[in-house]
Amino acid sequence: MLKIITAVISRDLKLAMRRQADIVSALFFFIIVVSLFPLGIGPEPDLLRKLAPGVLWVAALLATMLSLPRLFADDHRDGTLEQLALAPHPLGLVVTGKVIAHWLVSGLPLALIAPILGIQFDLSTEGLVAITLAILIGTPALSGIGAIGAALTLGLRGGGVLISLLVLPLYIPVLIFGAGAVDATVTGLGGEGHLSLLAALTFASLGFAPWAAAAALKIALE
Amino acid sequence: MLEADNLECVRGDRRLFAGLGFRLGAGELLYLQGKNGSGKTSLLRMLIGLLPPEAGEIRWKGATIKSDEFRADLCYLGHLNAIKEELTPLENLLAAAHLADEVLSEDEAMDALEQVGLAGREDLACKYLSQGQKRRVALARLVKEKRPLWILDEPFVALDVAAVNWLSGIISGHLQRGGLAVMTTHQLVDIPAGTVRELRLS
Amino acid sequence: MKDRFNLYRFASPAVFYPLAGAMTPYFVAVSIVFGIAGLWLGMLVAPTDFQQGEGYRIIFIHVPASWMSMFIYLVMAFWAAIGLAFNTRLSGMMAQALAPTGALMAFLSLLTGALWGKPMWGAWWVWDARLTSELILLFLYIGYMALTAAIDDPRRSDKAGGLLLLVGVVNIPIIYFSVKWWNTLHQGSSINLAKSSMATTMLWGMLLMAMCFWMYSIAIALMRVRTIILERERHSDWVKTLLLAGDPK
Amino acid sequence: MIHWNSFSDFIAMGGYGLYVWGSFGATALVMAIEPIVVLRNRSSTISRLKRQIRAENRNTSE
Repeated sequence: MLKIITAVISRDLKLAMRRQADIVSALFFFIIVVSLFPLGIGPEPDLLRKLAPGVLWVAALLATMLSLPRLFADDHRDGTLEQLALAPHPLGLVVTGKVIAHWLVSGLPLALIAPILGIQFDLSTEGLVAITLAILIGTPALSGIGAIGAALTLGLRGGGVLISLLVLPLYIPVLIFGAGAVDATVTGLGGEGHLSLLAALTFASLGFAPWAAAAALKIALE
Repeated sequence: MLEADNLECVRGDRRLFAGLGFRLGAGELLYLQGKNGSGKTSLLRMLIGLLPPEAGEIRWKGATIKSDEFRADLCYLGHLNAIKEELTPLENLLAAAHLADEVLSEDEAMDALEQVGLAGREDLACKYLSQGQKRRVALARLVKEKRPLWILDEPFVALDVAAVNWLSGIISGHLQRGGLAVMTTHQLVDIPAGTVRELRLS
Repeated sequence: MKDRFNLYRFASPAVFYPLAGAMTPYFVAVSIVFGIAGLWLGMLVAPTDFQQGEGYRIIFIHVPASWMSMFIYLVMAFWAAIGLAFNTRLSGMMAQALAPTGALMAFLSLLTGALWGKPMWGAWWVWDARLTSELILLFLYIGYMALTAAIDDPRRSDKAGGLLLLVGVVNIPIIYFSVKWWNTLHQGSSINLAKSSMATTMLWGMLLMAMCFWMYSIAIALMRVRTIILERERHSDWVKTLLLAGDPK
Repeated sequence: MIHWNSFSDFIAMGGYGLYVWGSFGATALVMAIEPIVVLRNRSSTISRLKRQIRAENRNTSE
């Protein structure tokens, strides 16, 4: 079972390395969006510190969503998606591989750069650790749920905007527990409760979402 | 043994065909004839299991085609080349084989690429190849293809005469080895080996 | 093809179309009867609420609308499951027919919630767990309608929309509890809309209004589904004969 | 049995008149407009389909 998932991951990572522009652009989007907020809100550190978790998480949500159409659209356009659907393995496993590959290329970089942006918001060190951990744990769920949106809107005109309409409401629990974890850590309540719930959301998403996305792909490939 | 009986296809609100059936044994090639829009491609998509038929059933070796085993025996070549532009022809072949659980060594892949006349271009990213060359990368998959059931959607389109002869040789080799093939094509190409049967879609 | 007697024959649009036409007036009538009874009880007979004065009477609209917005989504998910499992065309149409009404119910619930919140808590919008979940439910409706509108092929639009509904219905409890957790975390007090002891007339008034809204939703859905049936089955013979035989009832 | 002793009290609704009648009015408006929209949509669909069918019959009959 793992063989097909690792095969898909290695293929997608090789492809992503060949076209680094997409990874970097989503990352810069994240950086720019986060940096805009202090300009809008004003420089007072304590206000920014209060807003940091929410701002960083919403920006992470939007950055992940930017790269969702790429999950299936390229493969659909050049015909490789059909070949993946005809691989002698359940399509859900193939999609799981693609979701993990997508996370490695979108969620992981966001987590790595989040602490640096946290400094802009004058977050304490625990806060920086918390935001990194939260985004690291939470973004796989974003990729998983996002895969459902990407599969449902495959080949549709206006797909980018449509995906956000479908997927953002489903992202809300991840946003709440993700931002909540940082907030709880910073205010001293301890974010373990939130992080464990976030991890639960991620495991549930990685477990079920690929199969729903596979069903959506089958509908789209009809 | 590929069997289809009482197949019905409705596209949008037009019924393209109904009550369609056939049996295809080892070493046999089925030509699908019919003008554009008569449902040839839809029938192919049904045979590979991507398009559920409105009615009727398809069996491979007596079992349903909605299984991993069927897909392990199936090789499908559609209109699209199914190659990644960023990868080189060699990487494309190896990745396709790897994803389909097929054993393909690098030498075999190099040999296949040589046979389709892409010698020396194995390590050039496909986006730098011409349309004809990309098509040949897609066809190169058939050279070492060991899976018994081939379903080819207009494989001869946009090929020069030499390539057409080469491909018909590959297909007849496949049939001689006891393989099966279902093919749609506009120009009738004579396949030397295997028994050829025709199915016309009105 | 031998004509098999089975459930699908009854679910065929041709059979359902006249049936829906016949049933709609009854649902409209029943809805009006429930409405009048509910309003009579709620607005004229029910006493003043010792805490909220007369303003509480908005619950006779707000709560039924919230229940209906939730209930319609579940019914749509039910039809989606049927449609995906049995591939019946009619279930997809029913889901699409219900969506606008469900969205309107969610909108009404939010509107009346705001109109109730202003006098009671001094703000048009309160980030209360229920109101927030209602807002998210409205987003889910909008997502469904946007997706189904973006897909031209009716079969794919039904299936894709159906799948989104199933994913949505699985997520609704998760969204509700995460919003509740988020709400209690930040605000502590969760405003209970109907905490005050419900006089029996109030309770009955609300239940009657809920029935009125339910019958209304069914009637509207039946009317809308008939148009969808005509649109989708336009190439079939029974629609052609129906349309050419003068103004179809 | 009637809770209110005068019609004007009923309208005033204990000072919450604006909010109560606002929400009832909005609901009444929605439940009036929606059927009208559905019926108008229905008649426009029917006339459009009729035209299509007549056009098809004319083409086939020529």
